[in-house]
Amino acid sequence: MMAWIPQKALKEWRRGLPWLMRGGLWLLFLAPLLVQGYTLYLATEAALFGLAAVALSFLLGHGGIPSLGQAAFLGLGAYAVGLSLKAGLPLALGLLVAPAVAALYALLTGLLLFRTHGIFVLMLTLAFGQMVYSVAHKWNAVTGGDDGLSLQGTGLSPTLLHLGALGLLVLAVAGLRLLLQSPYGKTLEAIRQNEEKVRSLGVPAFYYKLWAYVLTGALTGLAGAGVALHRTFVSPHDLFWLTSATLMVMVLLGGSRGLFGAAFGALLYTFVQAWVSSFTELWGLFVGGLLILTVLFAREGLWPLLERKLGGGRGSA
Amino acid sequence: MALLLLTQLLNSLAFAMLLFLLALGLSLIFGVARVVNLAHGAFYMLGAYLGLVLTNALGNFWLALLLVPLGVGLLGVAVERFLLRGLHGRELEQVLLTIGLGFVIADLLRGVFGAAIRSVPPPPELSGPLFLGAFLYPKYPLFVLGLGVALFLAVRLVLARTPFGIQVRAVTADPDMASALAVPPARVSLLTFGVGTALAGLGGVVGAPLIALAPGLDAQMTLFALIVVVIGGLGRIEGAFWGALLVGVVDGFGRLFLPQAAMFLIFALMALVLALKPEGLLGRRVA
Amino acid sequence: MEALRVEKVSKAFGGILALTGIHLSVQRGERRAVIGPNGAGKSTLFKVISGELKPDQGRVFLGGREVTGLPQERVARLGLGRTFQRSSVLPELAVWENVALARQAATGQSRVFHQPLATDARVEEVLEQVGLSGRAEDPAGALSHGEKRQLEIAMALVQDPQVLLLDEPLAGLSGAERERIGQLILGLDPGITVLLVEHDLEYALRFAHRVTVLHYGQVVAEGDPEAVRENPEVQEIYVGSGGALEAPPEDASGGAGQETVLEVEGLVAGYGGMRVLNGVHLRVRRGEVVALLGRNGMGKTTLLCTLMGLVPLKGGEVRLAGKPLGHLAAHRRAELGLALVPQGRRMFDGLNVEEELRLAAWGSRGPWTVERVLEVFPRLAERRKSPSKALSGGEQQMVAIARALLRNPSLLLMDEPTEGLSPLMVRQVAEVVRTLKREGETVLLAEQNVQMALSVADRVYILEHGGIVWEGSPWEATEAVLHRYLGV
Amino acid sequence: MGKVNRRQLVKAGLGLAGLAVSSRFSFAIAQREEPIRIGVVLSYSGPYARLGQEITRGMELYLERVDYQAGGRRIQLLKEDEEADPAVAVRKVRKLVEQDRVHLLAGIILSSSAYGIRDYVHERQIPLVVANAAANGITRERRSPYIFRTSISAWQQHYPMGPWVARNVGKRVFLLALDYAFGKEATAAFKEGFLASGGEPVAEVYVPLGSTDYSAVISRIAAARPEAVFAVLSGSDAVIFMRQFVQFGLNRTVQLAVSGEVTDENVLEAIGDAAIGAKSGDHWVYTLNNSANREFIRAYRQKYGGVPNHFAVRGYDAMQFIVGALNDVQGDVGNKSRLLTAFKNAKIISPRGFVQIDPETNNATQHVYAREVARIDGVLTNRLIADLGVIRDPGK
Repeated sequence: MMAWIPQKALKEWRRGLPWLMRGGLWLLFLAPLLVQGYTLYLATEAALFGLAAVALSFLLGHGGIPSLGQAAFLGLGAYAVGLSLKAGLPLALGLLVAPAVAALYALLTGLLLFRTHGIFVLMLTLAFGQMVYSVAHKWNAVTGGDDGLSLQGTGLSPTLLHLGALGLLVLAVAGLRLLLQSPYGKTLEAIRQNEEKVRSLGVPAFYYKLWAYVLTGALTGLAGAGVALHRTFVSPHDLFWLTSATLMVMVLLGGSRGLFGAAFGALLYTFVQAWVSSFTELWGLFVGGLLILTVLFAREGLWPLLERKLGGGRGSA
Repeated sequence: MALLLLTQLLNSLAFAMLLFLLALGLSLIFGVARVVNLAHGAFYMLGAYLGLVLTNALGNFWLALLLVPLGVGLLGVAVERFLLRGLHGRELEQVLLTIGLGFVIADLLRGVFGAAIRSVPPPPELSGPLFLGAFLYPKYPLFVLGLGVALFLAVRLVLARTPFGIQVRAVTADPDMASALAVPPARVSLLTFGVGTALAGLGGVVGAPLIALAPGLDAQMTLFALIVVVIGGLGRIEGAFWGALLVGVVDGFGRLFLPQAAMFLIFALMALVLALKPEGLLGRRVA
Repeated sequence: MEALRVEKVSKAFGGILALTGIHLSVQRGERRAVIGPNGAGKSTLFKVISGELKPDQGRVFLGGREVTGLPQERVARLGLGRTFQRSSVLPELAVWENVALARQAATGQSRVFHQPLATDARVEEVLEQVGLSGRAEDPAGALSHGEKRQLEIAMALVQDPQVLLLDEPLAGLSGAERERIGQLILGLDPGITVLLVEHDLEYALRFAHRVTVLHYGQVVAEGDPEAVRENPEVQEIYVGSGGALEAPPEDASGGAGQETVLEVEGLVAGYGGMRVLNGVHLRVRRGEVVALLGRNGMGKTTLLCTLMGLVPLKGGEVRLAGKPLGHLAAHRRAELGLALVPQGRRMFDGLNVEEELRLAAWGSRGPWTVERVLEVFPRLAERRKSPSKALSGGEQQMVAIARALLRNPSLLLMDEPTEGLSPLMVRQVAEVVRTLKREGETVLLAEQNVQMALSVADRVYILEHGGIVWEGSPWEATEAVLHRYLGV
Repeated sequence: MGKVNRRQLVKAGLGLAGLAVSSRFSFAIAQREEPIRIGVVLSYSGPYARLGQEITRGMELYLERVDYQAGGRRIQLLKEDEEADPAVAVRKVRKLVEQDRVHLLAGIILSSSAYGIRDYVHERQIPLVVANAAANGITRERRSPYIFRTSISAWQQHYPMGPWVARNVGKRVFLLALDYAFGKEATAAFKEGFLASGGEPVAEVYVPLGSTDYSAVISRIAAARPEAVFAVLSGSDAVIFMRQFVQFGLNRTVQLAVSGEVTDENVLEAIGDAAIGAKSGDHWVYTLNNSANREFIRAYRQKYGGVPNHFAVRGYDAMQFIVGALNDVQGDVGNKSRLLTAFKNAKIISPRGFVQIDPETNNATQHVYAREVARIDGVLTNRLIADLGVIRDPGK
């Protein structure tokens, strides 16, 4: 299907794909046959958040750029598709507009963002993210403010949405893993390891980071569009920084390197969270506790741990 | 109109001083312990609820004002000692840990105190308005204003004159060299974390009567404090002070003239500062 | 054809002038060594040329094209290759990936997205040339220190630079590695213009066509290696000034008692995987001034920092007044009576002179008080309210010494107190050390200004390649030093 | 990869399948006992947690009265947290419908949640009884035959206040509302009646939801010197506004004529005596002298202590409607059209007086009262000052 991908890369990708992931993938693709209704709904949600988490994992684990503002991309994508549909544009166009808007935002903020480094980047992404949140929240005329934006009549069946979301996720993971093998991806990893050195080799690190950020933005924006179609509703709450923190939890829980971990983390988190929040309204306690435990005791995340325990893939990272 | 502007200026300044209390703690902690404490707003909430409980139990706001920061500070010390120290030098992990901690504290508070809005009356002696001829203004914000300025001067004095203050500044500048001069950086860092969280707790006690106490305030306060230090410059108390004033005034007048866009104005201010001076208005360039 | 031209470049850091009006012209294909004592401005010069630092004044031309103020990645793309003082590789990538990345950065193929990073003939060739073919698949982080240097050189070479800057490529290497990498550099393609900063003067002089000598941020001599070697001014710079040797005292043990203050046995230390010190033995007795000599990069600073507890001890033992220090933290050592006058003085940003002194005096008891220190350093009394960072180099040094004295230490560790100071200031520092000696203080003095060190020392150690290679009295030391430093 | 891995794969697959089976299994058991499952979606966390709690209290209070029985079947409540987030509401509603197979839905604090779930509920044909969300649209342009509102619409609650305030409180009024749909609709409704009666708004200010500081607004009120302030605020916003209003001493010169939300008993508890004298319009008053109200207050006091409030009434009445309709159809929830007809024709004797569903809009037609904050029997609550009549939402 992707003729331009050299055979070697494809082989590499297959080799790196542990049985656990393959088994999981089959299950997820077959999910519409096995389960319906709410479970399928959650599975689709997990796939969409998986896409956003994978993008963050690419940015954080491989690009070394800590972002606590991913909710902005998600929200921009969601509003973009919602408003496009409201304006009567065809869905396909809306699905193009969403990542484009998120990428544009990434470009504009990135130009400011990468003037600083490290923890400052984290704080700035957070601040910019909250800025988008406050705009979405207050700009009633366009976003519907606190009342949100209802999407009507997208006519997408849950099965189609699920397969679409999952397909996107798989494409994103495959594409990003290939990208990480390419000179661009390796250079990005090199910048994370030693930016000064890479710059002294003649690489304009600023632009490499910027493009990684823009790419992440586009992917997350696409995920956001998916979430909007999936829920048929866009709420400014999704832009609040807790969503960014949640994505961070998903990534760290699964493991920030190798991208599989992030997808796994999103799946795990979505189901556990849905389950826990039926029992108690104190689920922040649960998310927070999980975050603390992960940081203290499972630095690599659960996916590498699982892989080692169960055998199979030889180091997917 | 002039009266309106004056009233709003005082309002803004009072809120600015509350922000200063928070930003000061955040800034001190970052300077010495190198931790961006995103649980800061949660410590604020903790202080506010403890203040409420103590004020009711002891029947004395002033005693609560004294005891609560102590308690919150002790908790801060414990957090530094048992959770953060093991992650020394790993900024990202520390930040994530404080995020988690913030969620946990906020949710525990909700579990214990419920989600109802609590409003704490100011102490009787500061209740109600002050009449200045035709001009009428509540006493409590004036108290907050005075407290903030006094604290700013006091902290400056402490940092400038006392051995502990000089040690704090030395550790901020060069922890290794400080330790070669017999200053124990770990202990200074621990104490500073305690002082920083105590300031957040104090902010909670002081802030509760000024603005109400409701779930979700923790994230809001953390964010405000963060914006203030980003604008003012991280790790400098002057930065926290002037940054808080700037944010307070922009927020206050923004609310007055463009209520819907107030928060957006603050972020725009921040983006502007960053574009022109990434290290903050009074910040030093960070390598 | 001029490959590199530096015109009237100046650069200051706070109150300290690192470069003042440097001129440099390097012809295509030339081998140029830039030498000079520590703090002379060599690294700053390299940073200015490579674009890492912007000069305050002056211009830099690369192959006739002005590159002043361009970001370093642009300068690199214009043909400037560079290795760093501390080896700097990409630890998580494979060795060949390091080189291939460098290659593609130079050929502009880094922006390829759709196919994996691949090796090519040139990459293989360079790996072969530097002798890393066998380790191509290993992650760079797993290489030994010497191999990392080789890799770094390979990364520079594969870019086919017009001009190559090598910043102390032999620093911190052991004998065999030194030999291997020395040969590698000597064997570089004669078409590449090479600038070398190296403290191993013998090697530098052997390598270079021409030599530039920097001192106090200025070019003090330039010429072919022989002329520079014979230049008395250069010899003076290296051996230093600061006063004549005193006549040997009647009693060879001097005024020093026999009580041992510091005892170091088999000390091993380094950074990360890099071993800088490999079994150092020395002792210091009460009331003695012991000089620790050695060229730069031989581990003097590492030794003093290890003694102070700022660099972890990896082996051996250190005893202060008979008490083993083990892995005590620096502040505990300070409480036990160690004080450090650090290299580079390390003033605290934001503190003024008085605060620096009060910080040090806090909790310390003994003859040295702030008042007394200010009597000894009247200049500091005048400037007590000035921010310490804004002081001149000499004044900062006074603060650093005063700070250490205020700890009332049983042993004072002084690390390069004359670095970057004018001859007048050097003499003042020497005078201070002599005063301390008269007061009965015990001092371990690491110095590259040999003359100054010898004029105050009771005993001398020479540190080379991570170990003590010579021990003796000051009046025997000059010859040993000249031989070891300059190969004279 | 080998045999072992395939076996593990199969195991994992079985596990997941097992999960799906077990949830259906539990469903099968449930059906034998045949309780009627009502999914309740309310905010139990976030800024509206107190509302969710009070509505739930009211619901349970009524269900206890009928012993959790309706139409001969047991009633089971399945509560889910709306988290004050419409996206969550959507997810929780789907969970209740698809996983827990509820027969009916009730609750919904936020109008945005109501809009968010509207299409889903409509398409799945699950009857929903809205017990709080007040946006007019829910029973106007976006109404659905499956959605009933037993609480009140923003228009209904605030329109009658306009003429009353103009006549009894003052003509120069400062309008203040939260910047979201409810605030805007409420203000628009008030203005409609107020302008028609010769009122003169001196300013109209909207503030963002969840403000921590109202001093800017209060400064403007002080500068504008109106006779009264009409405010539509809820939750923490109401508390903060009221407290600062008193702190600034404005209660000495300016009257308050506000939405019932602002002087809700929960809010009053937090404000204290400073609120005494504030007037408001609402569909329930503590001092309403009817037997249903007396019975409700007695039961509430007995079970929970303290003063009830209009949220508890809304929960109580939502269940009263549901139980009434279920009784009408003898518990046959499978017959949707009968059930919907029963809802449309429902009339109840509520603590707030006589309430009936308007079959055209599915919205409750009811009395609206003018009230005043007072201390009664030692507790802070509202007392009745005027009955503004029976109000029906026009439905467009």
